Amino acid sequence: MATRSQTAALLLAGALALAACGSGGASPSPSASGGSRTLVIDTSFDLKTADPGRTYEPTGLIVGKAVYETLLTFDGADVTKPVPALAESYELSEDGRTLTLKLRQGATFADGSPVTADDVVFSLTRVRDMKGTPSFLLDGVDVAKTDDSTITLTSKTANPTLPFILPNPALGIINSKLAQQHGATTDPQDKAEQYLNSSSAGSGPYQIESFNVSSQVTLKANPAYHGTKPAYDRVVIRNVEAATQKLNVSRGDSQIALNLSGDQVAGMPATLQVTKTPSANVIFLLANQDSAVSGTTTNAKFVEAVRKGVDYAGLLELAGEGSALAPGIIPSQLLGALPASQAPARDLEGAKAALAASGLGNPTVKLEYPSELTVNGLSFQPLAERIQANLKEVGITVDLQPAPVTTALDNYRNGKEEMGLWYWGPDYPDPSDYLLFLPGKTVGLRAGWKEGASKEVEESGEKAAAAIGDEARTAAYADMQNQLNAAGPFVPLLQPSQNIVTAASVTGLAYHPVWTVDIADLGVK
Amino acid sequence: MSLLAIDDLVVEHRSPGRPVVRAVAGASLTVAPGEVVGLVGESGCGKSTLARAVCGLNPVTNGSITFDGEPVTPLGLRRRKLTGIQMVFQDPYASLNPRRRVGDQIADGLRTARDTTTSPADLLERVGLPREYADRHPHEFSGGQRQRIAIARALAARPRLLIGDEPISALDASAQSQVAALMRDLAVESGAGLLFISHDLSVVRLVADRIAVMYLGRIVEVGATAEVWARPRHPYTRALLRAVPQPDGLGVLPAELPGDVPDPANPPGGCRFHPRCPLVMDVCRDKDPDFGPVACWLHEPK
Amino acid sequence: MRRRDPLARKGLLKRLPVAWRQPLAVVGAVLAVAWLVIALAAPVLAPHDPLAQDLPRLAAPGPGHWFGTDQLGRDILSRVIHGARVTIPLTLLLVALSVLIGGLLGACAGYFGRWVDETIMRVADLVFAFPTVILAMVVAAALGASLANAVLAVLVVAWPAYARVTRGLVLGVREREFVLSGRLLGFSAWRSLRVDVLPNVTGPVLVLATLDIGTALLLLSGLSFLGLGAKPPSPEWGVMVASGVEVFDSWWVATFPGLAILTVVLAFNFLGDTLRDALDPRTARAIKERAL
Amino acid sequence: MSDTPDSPPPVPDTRAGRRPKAHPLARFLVRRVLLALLMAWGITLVTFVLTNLVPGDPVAANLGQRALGDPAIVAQWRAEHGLDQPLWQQYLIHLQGLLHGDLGMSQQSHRPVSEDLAEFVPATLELAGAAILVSLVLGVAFGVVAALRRDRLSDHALRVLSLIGISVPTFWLALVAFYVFFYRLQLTPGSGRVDVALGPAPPVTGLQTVDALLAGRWDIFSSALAHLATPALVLALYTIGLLTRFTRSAVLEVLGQDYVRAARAKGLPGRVVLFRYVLRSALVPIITVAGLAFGSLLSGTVLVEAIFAWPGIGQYAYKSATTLDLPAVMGVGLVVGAVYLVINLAVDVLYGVIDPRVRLR
Amino acid sequence: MTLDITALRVSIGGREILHGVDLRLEAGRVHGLAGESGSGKTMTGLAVLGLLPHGARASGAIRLGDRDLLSLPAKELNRVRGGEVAMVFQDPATSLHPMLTVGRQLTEHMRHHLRLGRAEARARAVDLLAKVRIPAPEEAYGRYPHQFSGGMRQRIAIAIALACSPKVLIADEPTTALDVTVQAGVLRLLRGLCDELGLAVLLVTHDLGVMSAVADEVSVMKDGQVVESGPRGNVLRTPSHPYTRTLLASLPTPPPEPDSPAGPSSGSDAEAR
Repeated sequence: MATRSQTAALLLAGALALAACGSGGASPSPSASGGSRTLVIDTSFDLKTADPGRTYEPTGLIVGKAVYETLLTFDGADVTKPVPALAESYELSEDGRTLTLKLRQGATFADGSPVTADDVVFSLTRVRDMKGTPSFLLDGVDVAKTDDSTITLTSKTANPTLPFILPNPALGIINSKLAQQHGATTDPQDKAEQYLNSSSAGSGPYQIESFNVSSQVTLKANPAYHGTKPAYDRVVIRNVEAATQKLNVSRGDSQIALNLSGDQVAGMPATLQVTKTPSANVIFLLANQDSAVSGTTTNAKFVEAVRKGVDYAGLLELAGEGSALAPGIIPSQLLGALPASQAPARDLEGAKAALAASGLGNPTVKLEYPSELTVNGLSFQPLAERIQANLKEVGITVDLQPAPVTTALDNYRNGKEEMGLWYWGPDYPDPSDYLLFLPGKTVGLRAGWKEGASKEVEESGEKAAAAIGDEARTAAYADMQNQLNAAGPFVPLLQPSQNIVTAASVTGLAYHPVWTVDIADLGVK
Repeated sequence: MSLLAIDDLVVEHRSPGRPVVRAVAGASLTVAPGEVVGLVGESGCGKSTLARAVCGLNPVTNGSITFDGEPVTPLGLRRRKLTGIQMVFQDPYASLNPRRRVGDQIADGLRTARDTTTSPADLLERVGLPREYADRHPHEFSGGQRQRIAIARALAARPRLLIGDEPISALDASAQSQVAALMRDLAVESGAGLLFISHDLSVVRLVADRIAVMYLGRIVEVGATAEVWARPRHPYTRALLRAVPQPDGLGVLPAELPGDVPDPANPPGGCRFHPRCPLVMDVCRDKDPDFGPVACWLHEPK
Repeated sequence: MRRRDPLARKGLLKRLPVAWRQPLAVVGAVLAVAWLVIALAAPVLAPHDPLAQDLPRLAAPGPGHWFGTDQLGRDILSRVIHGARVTIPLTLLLVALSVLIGGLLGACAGYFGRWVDETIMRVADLVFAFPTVILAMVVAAALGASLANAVLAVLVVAWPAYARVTRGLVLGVREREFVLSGRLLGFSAWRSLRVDVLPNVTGPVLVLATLDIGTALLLLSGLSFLGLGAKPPSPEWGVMVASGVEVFDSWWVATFPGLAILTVVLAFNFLGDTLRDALDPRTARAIKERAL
Repeated sequence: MSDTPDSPPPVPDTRAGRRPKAHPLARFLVRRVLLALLMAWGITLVTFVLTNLVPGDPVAANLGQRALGDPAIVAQWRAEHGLDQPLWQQYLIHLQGLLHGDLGMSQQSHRPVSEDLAEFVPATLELAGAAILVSLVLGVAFGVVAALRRDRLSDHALRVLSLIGISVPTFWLALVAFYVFFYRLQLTPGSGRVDVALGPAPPVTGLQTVDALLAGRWDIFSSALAHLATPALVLALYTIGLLTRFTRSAVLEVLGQDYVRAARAKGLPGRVVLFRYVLRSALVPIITVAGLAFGSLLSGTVLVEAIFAWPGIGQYAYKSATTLDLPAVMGVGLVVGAVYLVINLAVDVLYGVIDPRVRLR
Repeated sequence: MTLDITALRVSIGGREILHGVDLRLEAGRVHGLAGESGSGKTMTGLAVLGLLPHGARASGAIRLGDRDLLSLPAKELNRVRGGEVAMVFQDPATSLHPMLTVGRQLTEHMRHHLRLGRAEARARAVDLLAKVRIPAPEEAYGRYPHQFSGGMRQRIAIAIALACSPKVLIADEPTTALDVTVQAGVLRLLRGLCDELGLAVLLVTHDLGVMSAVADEVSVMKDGQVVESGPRGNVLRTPSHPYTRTLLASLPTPPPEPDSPAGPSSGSDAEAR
């Protein structure tokens, strides 16, 4: 009996080990698979919906780009010039108020019906009037059909950015008949979201096979696609933590990992391709200018002390290779960005002097930031901790206040944060988006920066908004940023690198500042 | 006048999902000061329930219990004023608080009696234990010693009625008689009445002035000890006495009483003993002999 | 032959010397004492400032930084050492509070019965119906992330266990004959609870508490791991493991704080387990059924 | 045996059957269901109160940065989710929905909570189910071995191992397991429930393994099993430790019982005594603990799912809690509470199956 | 067949609790083993079947015929247990498995030892139940122990012990947990079976009354040793060892008086029907 039970114990242990190993051995190699080609993309989901009229999150834009077509698009990663898509040509009127687009013939939706001018009008009107998240893109833009192949977009004021806005996947054209059958309307009563989350009504290269905002999105090739067939028949986009993305892609369990931080791509096997591009996201500090919120951060010398006290190089090191310092609030890809030569540098002595000049003694400030948010795989956590350590050397005590995005965002939005660590990604690839940082504007108000708080900055902003022509605009926006850096409550820190790791078999990957990746562009080696 | 008067006592146990059990089903009994009453019966007959009811530990369903002319109230959350009744329980290992010195526990009894002259050691001495044991903890004592300490604690409160609920059944045979005799002597000495409950007839015979025999919630026979022992009248009492094997070395097999004690939740009609009674008559099946001192149709009082 | 009184079999303390002879208990005691010493002497023991970001980033373990450095260039050894000051006292506080609150409520429920019992135990059931982590998560999210709130959140889910166990034990003791004897001697309910009942349930409850220190620490660090507990740059172990997830290639970042948690929990589990064995089997079972 | 020596003898024999009152089982069930309903109500109340204590605003969590600047959009969203009503009314609305089987819409997924749950619950049940299965098999086996080999080396080794099992932080172990087995040794498959190339089996039960079998897809089945193995084992480790220790003491206790001694005195072979006499009795407490353990497994999934990217209710709960998605959190609470109640009920029923004393009462 | 216990020593955890016990059981005779709690009488009974508690060691010899049970291999000892030597325990409430039917507990070892078929075993079991006077044995076969009263359970336990026609029966305090009126029946049954089947019975009891009623030989144990042994009449009426004398003296009942109520049944020894 005694020996028998001992044997039993041994057998059990053995069986367990076998089960563990056996299960591993049983797993088939994921990349090679039969007749159809499957592409697996791992990313940290920021996804709320597949309804183009409501989507405005990075993952949603990837999906939108694959499933829907827009009137205009960008060629590869070049965002300086919109190119035709569903519209074969476009023309902006002299006064910049009217944009006329000619529709391409022969484009069809997934159900085979042609893409018509009515679909375009319906789709764009729906986005504008449904009051979904992206409706601001078309604020004040009138959409009209001139004839069956001509659309005119009319704005109240000059709107030279409109061609840059139209490529946004949120402005994808939906099959209006199909959508209306499922509750689509052009007012807030629209009920089509659920339908659009389960199947697609677009003309893009892919269709939605399954859609889940928290785990996985599966796309399948659209058989009725009028353009070139995409290389992959099936695309699985999985919600995976950055660390796991790295494991998966290095094991060949996935082919693309989108959100790896600088540290994570550091030791990648040579068999994988690593693309490091500074993203268009700019991470910045804000110091609240509302005296009701803080008596410390409203002190201009304090802001200067922070600006000089941050160890930019150290932060860049945290962000990893491929990241870039942000000389101004406008990211390097866009027109009007400040040159890298103006990148900020630490001036510890200057910071101490500024703090001394502020008369604050040894101030303590609260720094709020979203604890679990990552931008391009870079977590805010180490950045905040590093800033805390930097400012401690200056003599400023920083009390870190991480909060779930929800709570943090609430304070941020209401301008209640004493100091905040956030990022801004362009809504559309044009510097005019950054006018929001001016006093009294959306982001300015979040820093408690009320209208009239800084005449010079506001004036420079007005000039930038009014400037026409690339050269003039570049100069005006540069001036605006210099003004901001001198007198504003924002301390631009860096543009984290968008590190994309792909398997050797995947070709044609290019980071895109608006939709991250165009899946249909990807090829197989 | 009797010290304790139990009149037509009914005690029911209720537990969810089970039928109501009438543990005591109309029992009457008295104890006089200085008197030792032995209550005997087999397990499940309700004798312990009766004892607990007398102490107020079980709620009374019907009937009355009066102590010194005052009704006994059930023990609630409030401090008990009635300390004239004390009890010695069955399990010597559970009757003392393992965390306290025995002297302290005896002192509780003295405090109850407002006795400032006696010391716990005195009481230990009275129950036949060395005085210095007062500083010890219960786990240092044997079962018999613990039972002595429990008696000392109960007596310290100067009760006028002492109840022993099977106080010796957990002890070794050699300790049983001694403890029983001690309990009797101390009770009688202090002028208190003693209700001594046991299933062991031979011990009861040794200590009791009167014996009450209980069967299935009823007291079936009461009488002076010698009388009951010599001339048991109820057939159950007879069977009980005849079933006790004698250590006489003669190899006499005790007499068997066929059948089992019925379920108290569902007692037989008529006389409760009739299904097992060797002398059963027709009347026994129909009518309940609810009279005393012998509740049997053979001994109906004229 | 006869059932012996489980509470009476010598005091728990008297049995300890035998228990100590168990190797597990010795290992547990050594580990626990070692961690307590580390917690007390952290500033002396730690080679670096746990917050200073002055070492090379993500350096592998080696001379000068035996546990390696994290992504901010902090010495992990020093952080692990200082972590003992964050985690251990709070865990002890948490368990003490759970015992106090749960024990008192349970004792009241058990002793007074009726509606007191019903109310307290139904609330406890309600808490039990939630998986602990999820409820703690909701509480922590609702109150905002901080270690104090995490303690509160775990407290919310931890007290019913003690309430249940204490209630069960009190129910058992309440009907014991020495308690009844006391009541017959004229003890008030309160005195009876204080003198006769509570001293006889504290032993088992304290053993349970020892066993629970580990569980509580796991829960607390788990919440911190999820970002619902300690705030950076506090060297809390769960937070450190979480930061190691991002750079798991640098295995040392997550491994050492994880081992710290493991050893502390192990220490208390070894101790508690031995203590429980020293208890009477019936009482031990009553505890074990809930020791989850 | 009993504390009151005169308590009625245990003879609820033939006569007990005569009474034609309400069947005790029926009464038991009715009481159970009423209690369950009360608990369910309590759960809705608790989650509602908790999620409304939150300083944050769900609007901020669920609308993009840009949209938040537009009061019209915010108001629209609030109205859409009934957040413009007073609190008690929101609660009533929610309760009303519940009564009609409507758990409301999740604010983050924009889908009915019931749909979300239908998707995530099976994944977690599969994971937790596999874990409890593994725990039961291994835990009981180890526990029995330890008890039979009491005080020998194998007993001590199992004791130390089981103590380690209950001391390892699950989230850390998951990480270590993932790093070692998946990344370094490349033994186990990666995240998710099944190989993406194979795709999920046609959904019937939502349990990948079962669905694969139903569809006759062995490739999917083995892939699902392989994906399940590591997270389930990681999740199970704690429970294995727990059950090992518990089984050991339960078996030891039963081994000391008279009826086991009596069975051995009858000369029955050791394995008959073990399986028929010892395990049968030991199973009753083991089942209780296993039932409770299942509850704690559900907790463990929150930590494990995140690391293994397992699309289950744990991740959903975490996300719902941090984004203050009230309907979702309540949905999770209800489901988990329901699972708890069902398990309790199942444990009770199992008692009856195993123990005739319970059945025949 | 006789069972000879010679120089039996048992120690648990290094502490010796039996210091050389000698006992001899003979067919058709009841050997009573008396003593107070802790005297080692139960251990002696358990040692015969190798059922000593965990960590116990036994030395000496227990001879059954020409075999020494102490040195028998486990497999053969199992054949002896239940088959040749059977045991009845103190409390029938705990010695019957509460979750198995009476029939199952009755037939299991029969089928194992005697290699009986299901139907045969069942028939034999029902006979046995009838033999120990369980009413409605057919019905009783399918019931669970808790559905019987204490006395009935002990009868069932006796039936189980007798199922494989053993030669030796060890009865460890078989009536201690029973009421006196029930005890009488069980004692009569035991005595009857002993006489009828020629069993060698070891009756362990602390109750000298019980001892006097059924035992032929009596041994008295104290602190792990047999202090006195001999025929019932001698030991109980003219004890030679002082301990036996104190035991008898401490009993509450003085020697029988002429008006002993036990009178009517005296003389009629074995009334096993």
